[in-house]
Amino acid sequence: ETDTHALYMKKVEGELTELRNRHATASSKILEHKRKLAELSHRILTIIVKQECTRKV
Amino acid sequence: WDKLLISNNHKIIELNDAVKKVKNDQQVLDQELEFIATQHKELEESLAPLEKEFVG
Amino acid sequence: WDKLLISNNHKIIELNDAVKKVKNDQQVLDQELEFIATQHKELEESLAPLEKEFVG
Repeated sequence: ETDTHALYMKKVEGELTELRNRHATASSKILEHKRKLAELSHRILTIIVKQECTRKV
Repeated sequence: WDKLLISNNHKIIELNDAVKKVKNDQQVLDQELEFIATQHKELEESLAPLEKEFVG
Repeated sequence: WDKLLISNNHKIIELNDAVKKVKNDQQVLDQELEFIATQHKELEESLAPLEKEFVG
């Protein structure tokens, strides 16, 4: 039983390593998404400004 | 020793559940990330014609 | 044998902490996702009248 425990814990260690990797990937994706959002937000703002100008002219 | 063994046993079962849950949550998180990527793409696509019209 | 039992016990505690940490980190990401979703919704909402005017 004790051996089984040891074996099992090895497996868990592996799983944790994998989870940490996935977490790192997810983190960088989130950063990317945030950058994208900022970019989109800027583009929308530009459109709003231009549209306002068009309307006034 | 028996007590320790039994306690280890319990803890391992708990650990197993916790790991399963974390794995599951990570799966959900990954799916949400995919979803966000799609949403951003859609938003970008609807921006394109507006930019063409107003920004030139 | 005894040594393994004790070492297992230590390891279990270690792994438990590690799982907790992963869980915590995940929660942080979840919050970030929520933030992104909110921002995305805001952008969509600000885009809607623009599209309406453009089409209409």
